[in-house]
Amino acid sequence: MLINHLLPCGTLTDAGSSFWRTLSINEKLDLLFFLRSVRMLDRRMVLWQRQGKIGTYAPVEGQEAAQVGSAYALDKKDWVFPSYREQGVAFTFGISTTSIIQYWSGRIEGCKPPIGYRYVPPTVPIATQLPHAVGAAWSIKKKKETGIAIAYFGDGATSEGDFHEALNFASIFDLPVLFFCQNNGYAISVPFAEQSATKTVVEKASAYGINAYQVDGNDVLAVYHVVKTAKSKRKPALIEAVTYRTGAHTTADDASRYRPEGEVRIWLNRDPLYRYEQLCLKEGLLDEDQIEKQDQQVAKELDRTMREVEKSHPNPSSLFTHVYHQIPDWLKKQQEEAANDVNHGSIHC
Amino acid sequence: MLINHLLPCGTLTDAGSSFWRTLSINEKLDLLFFLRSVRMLDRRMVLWQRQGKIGTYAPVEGQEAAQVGSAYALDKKDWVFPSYREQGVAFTFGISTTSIIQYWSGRIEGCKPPIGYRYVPPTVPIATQLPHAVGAAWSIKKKKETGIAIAYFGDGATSEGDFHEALNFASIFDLPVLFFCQNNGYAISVPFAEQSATKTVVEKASAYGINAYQVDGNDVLAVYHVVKTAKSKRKPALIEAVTYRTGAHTTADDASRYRPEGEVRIWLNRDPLYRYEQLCLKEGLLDEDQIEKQDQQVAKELDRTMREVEKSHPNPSSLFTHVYHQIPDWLKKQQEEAANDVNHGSIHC
Amino acid sequence: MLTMVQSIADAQRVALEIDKNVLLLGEDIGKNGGVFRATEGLWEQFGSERVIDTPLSEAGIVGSALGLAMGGFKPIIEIQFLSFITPAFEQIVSHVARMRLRSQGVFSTSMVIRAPYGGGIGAPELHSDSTEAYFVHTPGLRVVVPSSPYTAKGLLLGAVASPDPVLFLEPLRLYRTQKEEVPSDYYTLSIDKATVVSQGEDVTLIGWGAMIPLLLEASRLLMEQDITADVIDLQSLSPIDEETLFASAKKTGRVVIVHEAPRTCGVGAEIAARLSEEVIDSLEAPIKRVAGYDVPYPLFALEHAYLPSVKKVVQAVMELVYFQ
Amino acid sequence: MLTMVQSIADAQRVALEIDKNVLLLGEDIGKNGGVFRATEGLWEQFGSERVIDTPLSEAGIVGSALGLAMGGFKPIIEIQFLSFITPAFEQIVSHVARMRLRSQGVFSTSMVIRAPYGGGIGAPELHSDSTEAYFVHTPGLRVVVPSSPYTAKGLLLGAVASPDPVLFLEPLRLYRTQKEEVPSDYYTLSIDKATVVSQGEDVTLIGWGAMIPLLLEASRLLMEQDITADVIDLQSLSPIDEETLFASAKKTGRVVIVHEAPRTCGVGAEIAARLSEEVIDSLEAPIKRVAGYDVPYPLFALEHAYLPSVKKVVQAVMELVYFQ
Ligand SMILES: Cc1ncc(C[n+]2csc(CCOP(=O)(O)OP(=O)(O)O)c2C)c(N)n1
Ligand SMILES: Cc1ncc(C[n+]2csc(CCOP(=O)(O)OP(=O)(O)O)c2C)c(N)n1
Ligand SMILES: [Mg+2]
Ligand SMILES: [Mg+2]
Repeated sequence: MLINHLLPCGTLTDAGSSFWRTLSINEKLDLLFFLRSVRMLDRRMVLWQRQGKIGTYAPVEGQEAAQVGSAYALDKKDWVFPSYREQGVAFTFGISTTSIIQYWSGRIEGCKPPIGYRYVPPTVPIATQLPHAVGAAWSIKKKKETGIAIAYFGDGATSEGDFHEALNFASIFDLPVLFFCQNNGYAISVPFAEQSATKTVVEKASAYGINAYQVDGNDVLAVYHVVKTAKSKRKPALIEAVTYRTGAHTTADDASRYRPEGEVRIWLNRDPLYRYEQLCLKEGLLDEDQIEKQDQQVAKELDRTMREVEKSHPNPSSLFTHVYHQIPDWLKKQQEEAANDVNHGSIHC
Repeated sequence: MLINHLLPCGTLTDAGSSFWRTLSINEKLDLLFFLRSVRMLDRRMVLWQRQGKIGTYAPVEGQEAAQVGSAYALDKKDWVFPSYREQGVAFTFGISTTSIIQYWSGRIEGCKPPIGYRYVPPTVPIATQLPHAVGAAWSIKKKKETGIAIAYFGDGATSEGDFHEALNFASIFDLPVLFFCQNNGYAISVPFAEQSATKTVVEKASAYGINAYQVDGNDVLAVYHVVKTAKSKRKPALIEAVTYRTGAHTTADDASRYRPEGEVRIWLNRDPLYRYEQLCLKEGLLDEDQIEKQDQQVAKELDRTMREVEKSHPNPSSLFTHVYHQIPDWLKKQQEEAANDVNHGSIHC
Repeated sequence: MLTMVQSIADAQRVALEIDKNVLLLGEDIGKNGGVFRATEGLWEQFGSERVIDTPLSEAGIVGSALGLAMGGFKPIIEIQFLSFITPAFEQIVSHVARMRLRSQGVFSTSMVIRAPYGGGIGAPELHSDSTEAYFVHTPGLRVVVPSSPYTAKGLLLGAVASPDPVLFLEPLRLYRTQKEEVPSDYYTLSIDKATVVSQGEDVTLIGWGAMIPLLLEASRLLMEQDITADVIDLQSLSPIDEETLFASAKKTGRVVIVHEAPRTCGVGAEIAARLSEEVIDSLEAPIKRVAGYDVPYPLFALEHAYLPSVKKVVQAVMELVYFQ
Repeated sequence: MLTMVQSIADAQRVALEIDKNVLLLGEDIGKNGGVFRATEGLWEQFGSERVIDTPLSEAGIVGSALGLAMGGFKPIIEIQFLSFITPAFEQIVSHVARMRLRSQGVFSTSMVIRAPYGGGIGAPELHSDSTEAYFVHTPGLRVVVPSSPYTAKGLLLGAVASPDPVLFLEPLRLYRTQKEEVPSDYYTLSIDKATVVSQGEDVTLIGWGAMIPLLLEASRLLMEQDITADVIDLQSLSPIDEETLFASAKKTGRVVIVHEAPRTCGVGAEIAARLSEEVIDSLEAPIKRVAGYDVPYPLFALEHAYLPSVKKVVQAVMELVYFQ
C-alpha cells in the first residue's frame, strides 16, 4: 500500500527506477537543491529563534521530502494552502526567504504572496484551510482553468470537523483539490493512534469516496510522483505522506517529554536527505564538492537575507491597511492615534 | 446488507421469523400500540398546528418504525439525545404527551425530562447532540453503569463536522454510544445523493473503525432487533435506518417543490404501520375491533391533554429560572422588570 | 409592490444578472427557493452552477465561499437562521474577516453572508436569536440590517458591491409585514450610513431591523403627549455612523437605544459608550437601553415577554423626559 | 512561591484530589503537561482516566464534556489558546450556556473552560486575541479572569465549585512574570466580585488580567503628579460587579476602562454603558476607553503598537483631569 521509490539507503525500488528514468537532470538536481536548502533554512531558523532574531518557530526537519517532493510537482498557477510548518513547500514553490523570515519575525509583509502566485499565508487554526482549498478548486473548475488546489495539513487536522466538511464538499462537487496530509505521527504530543481509530489517514478517504494514496513521506521521488499523478487526474484526492519531525513541535516545545529516544533514532535512519543525496552521488549527478559549494552559496544568501530583514522596521500604520478594502475614515482616526503614539516600542512606557 | 425482517406486505423474512419467535406477546402488542399511537399523535399535531394551537411542527409520519423500534429497545437508564423530529422516540420511551405538546407550543416546561429519565430536550442545531451522547456514554463507562447513550439524527447531520468529531471520539475512547441515523433521503429539500458521495451512511463508519448496521427503517422488527443487538455490545456503532418522511419537513414546508409525487407513492407502499399491523392481524394477536378501541382510547387521551395544555399559561418569570443554578441578584432585577411589565402579551402595546 | 423577502430575492436576481461572478450558496436555496423563499425562482433562472444547494455544513459553506472569493467569485451565502452561523464562526472570525489583511490585499474576501434573524414570529428554539454583537466586535467585517423592502434591496446590492465581507441580517419578522414600491432595476444604498426615519426634538430613539416599526409606533404615541422623537434606523451596525447619532443626541439631549439581543455587551452598549465618550455634556438624562433580558432567547410562548415592546420604549422615554 | 501558571496547575491538582468527579480534558494536557505546563505533573499523579489527552477537536472536546457534565462529572477543559475556542463556539453558546435552562435544571452544565489569552509575549498569529466579549454577551455563562498567582488559584477553585459553566481566561502574559505565596490547600475566591487593588480619589481605572500590572504602574506615575487612582481588577467579566464600579465612579467622577480587545463592542462598552445609565450625574468628565484598535490582533512585531500601554492610560487620565 505504501508507495515507495527510494529506500533509506539510497537504493531505488523497481517502481522508483522507472520513475527515475523519466526525470530530467534538472529535475533530479532541483530536488537535491531544494532538499538541502530547506534543511539549511530550517536549521538557521531554529538558531535564529534561539538568538532572539525571530519568534517561536515550527521546524520542518525530517519532513523535507514530503514538502519538497509535493511542492515540486506543483505549477505556478496552482493554489497552495499551507499550514504553519510548510517552509519547505514555500521555498520550493518560489516564496522568497525574505517572506519566510519576515513571517516568523511577526511581520505581516511576510504573508504577502509574490505577484501571480496563489500561495496563501500560512494557516494557524488547524484544518481551517481545507475548506478554502475546496473553494479555490471550485473557482478553478468554474473558470475552466488548468490548475489544482492543494491543502497541506498534519495528522492532527484529521480530527477536526473542517477536515470532514472539506472532503465531503470536494467529493460531492467533484473538485480538483489535493488534500496532502503529512502524517508525522503526532499532533504536538498526541500520537496518531490516540487521535484516530483507523491506523492510517488514507482509510478515511472511503467515507468520501475519493482517491487516496499513501506514500513514504521521506522519499522525495515517491512523493513527487504521487502528487504529479494525483494532480493530473484533476479529481479530489487524499494523500498521506508518512513521515516524522525529528525535532520539536516548535522551538517552545520539548519533544523528549512525549517521544521515546529510540523512536527518533529509527526515523533519523530514514532521513529524507541522506537517501536522496546517496542516490545522486551514486548516479554521478554531482560530487560532494559541488554539493558543498552549492550549500555555501545558499548559506551566504540566507544570512544576507536575515540581515536585511533585521534592518527594516515595521510601520504601525500597517495595523490598519487592508483590514478593509480602503481604510475607512473612522479607522483613519485610530490610525492617527497610533501614529501619534510615538513610544509604541514598549507596553511598559 | 440492508437488514430486513418484515416485508412491506406484512410477511416475515427468515431472519424475521426467528426474531419474531423470541418476542413475548406483550412486546409484540406494545410495538403495534406505539406505532399507532405515534401516528395518531403526529397527525393531531399537524392538525393542531393548522388550527393555531401549536407552533411550527416537524412531522414523523413514515418514520414511525425507525423511532418506535429503536426506542423500544432502550432501557429507562439509557441516555437519549433526540433531534427535533423524535416524537415517536419520546412517546415510546415514556415522555408524556403533555411534554411533547408543550414543547411544540413553545413552552419550556415541555423540555423537562421526567424524574429518573435521561431523555434530553430535543436538539435543534443539526448534529450538535452527537458529541453530547459521546460524553454521556463516557460517563456511563467511567461510572461502570450498564446503559448506553443513543443519539438520533438525520442524514443531513452527516455533513456536519460534529458528526465526524463525535464518531472519532466514540471510537478512540471506545464508548457505549449508538449513532442512530434516520436516513429519510432528504435534508429538507436536498437529496442524500447531493449531500454525500457515499451511497449509504453506513459506509462512513469505516473512517472510524466502528460497527455499522444498515436496516430497513420502515421495518419495526428489524430496527428493534438491530438496536437491541448493537446495544448489547456496548461499543460505538453507527446505525442507518433507511426510511422516508411521507409528509413535509415541517408544517412550514412544501415538500412538493422538491420531491416527485411518484417517489412519495413508492414509500407510501412501504408504510411501516400497515406491514406490522398486517402481521399482527395475520398472527391473530388482536383483531380490527380491538385496534379500533385502542385507538379511540389514545385519541381521547390526546385531546384531553391538548385541552389541559391550552388551559395553562406560561409564566414570564420562567425566562430567568435555570439560566444559572440560582437566579443571581442582578438578574432578579430584570425578572422584576419583566414581572412589572404586565402587558407582556403583545409586542405592539 | 414587494414584501421584504421578495425584494431580497429580487436583489439577488439583479446581482446574478449583472455580474457573472456572483454565486449563491446555501442550504435549500435552489430547488426549494429557500425556507423563507428568499431565493425564489433563482435556481430556475440561473441554474445549479450559480444557485448552489450545499450539504448541511455551515463551516464548509463559508470556508469554501472564502476560497471562491479568493478565486475571483462573489459568493452570497444564505445561513438558514442566524443561530446556525455558529458552526461557521471560526471560518468567519479567523478567516473571512482577516484574509484580506493577512494576504496584504492580494486575496479578495468579498462576500455577503445573509441570515434571517430576530424574534416575534413564534419560531422554534434557536430560530429567533439576535447575535449581531459578536460580529460587530469582529474587525474586518461589516454588518448591515435593513428595515423595509426598499432599503433591503438597496442595502443588499450595496453589500454585494462592497469589496469587504458583509454580514447581512434580515429581520425575519418584517419579511412579509409590509409591501412597498421597489424599483426592479439595479440600485444601491450606502451600507455605512444611519437614516433618520422620523424627526423630533425631545428624544432620540435608536434601533434597527424589526425595531424600526416599533419605534415609529412609540414615537406616534409619544406625540400624543407632545413629545417628539428622532427615530434613527442604524442600518449599518458595523461601522456605526457616529455623526448621525451624535448630531441627534446633541439636539435632543436624551437617548433610548433599542435592540432584541440581550442587553449586556449588545450593540446598544457600544452606542451608549460612544455617546458617553463624545457627547456626554449635551445629555440631559442618562442613556437608556431597552433590550432583551440577559437570558437565552425563550421558547416562543414567552417571546413577547422577552422582546422590547412599544410600551417599554415609551416608558423609557418618559423616565428620561421626567428625569430629575 | 508560585508563578501564575504553577498556581493554576496547583488549583487543578487540588480539584482532582478533593472531587473524584473532576476530569481534565484537552490537547496535550497529559503526558506533555500542557503547552504552557498548566497541567504539569497531573497526568503522572492522576492517570489518563482523569487527565485526558484528546484529539485535536475543540467541538468534540466541549460537546463531550457537556455530556460528561450531564452524566455527573465536572470537566475542566483546556483550550490551547483562546482563538481556538471558535470551533467549539456553537457547542458553547447553543448548548453549554443553555442546557441547564433547556432541561429546566435537570441536567448539570457545570464545567470550567480554561484558556490562555491576550498578547504581549510575541506569540504566533491568532495566539494573542482577547475575545472575552463574545462570551460576556452570552447569557448562561460566567467569565472570570485572574491577575495574580494567588487570585488565579482561588478563582479557579471558585470556578470549579460553581454549578454554572465558567470560561476561565488566563492572561498568558502574566503566567510567569510574578511569583507569590500561594497556599497549597484548598481555598476559593468569589467569582462574581471585582477588587479594588489600589485606592485613590481622582480617577477610577478599570481593567482585568494583564492590564492590572499596567494600571498599577500608571497609577504610580500619576501619583507623581498628585493624581490618585482607584485601580479596579474586574475579575468577574460576567456578571459585572456594578456596585464596586459605581461606588468608585461616584467617588472619583472620572473613569478610564482598559482592555486589550478591540474597542468596539468590547466589555469596556458595557461598563461605559452601565456607568452612563446609572451614575452619569456623578461624572465630571466623559468615560474613556483605552483599548485595542478596531483591527485584528497584529502579527507580533506590531503588538506593542496595538496594545494599551501605561503611556496611553496616563494620557487618557490627563485628558479627563483637565477636561473643560
Ligand atoms: C483549532 C486549533 N486548535 C489547536 C491549535 C494548537 N496547535 C497548533 S499545532 C497543533 C498540533 C497539530 O498537529 P498536526 O496537525 O499533526 O500538525 P504537525 O504540527 O504535526 O505538523 C496544535 C494542537 C491550533 N493551531 N488550532
Ligand atoms: C446547524 C444547523 N443548520 C441548519 C439548520 C436548519 N435545518 C433544520 S432541519 C434541517 C434539515 C435536516 O435534515 P436531516 O438531518 O436529514 O433531518 P430530517 O429533517 O430529515 O429529519 C435544516 C437544514 C439547523 N437546524 N441547524
Ligand atoms: Mg502531526
Ligand atoms: Mg433527512
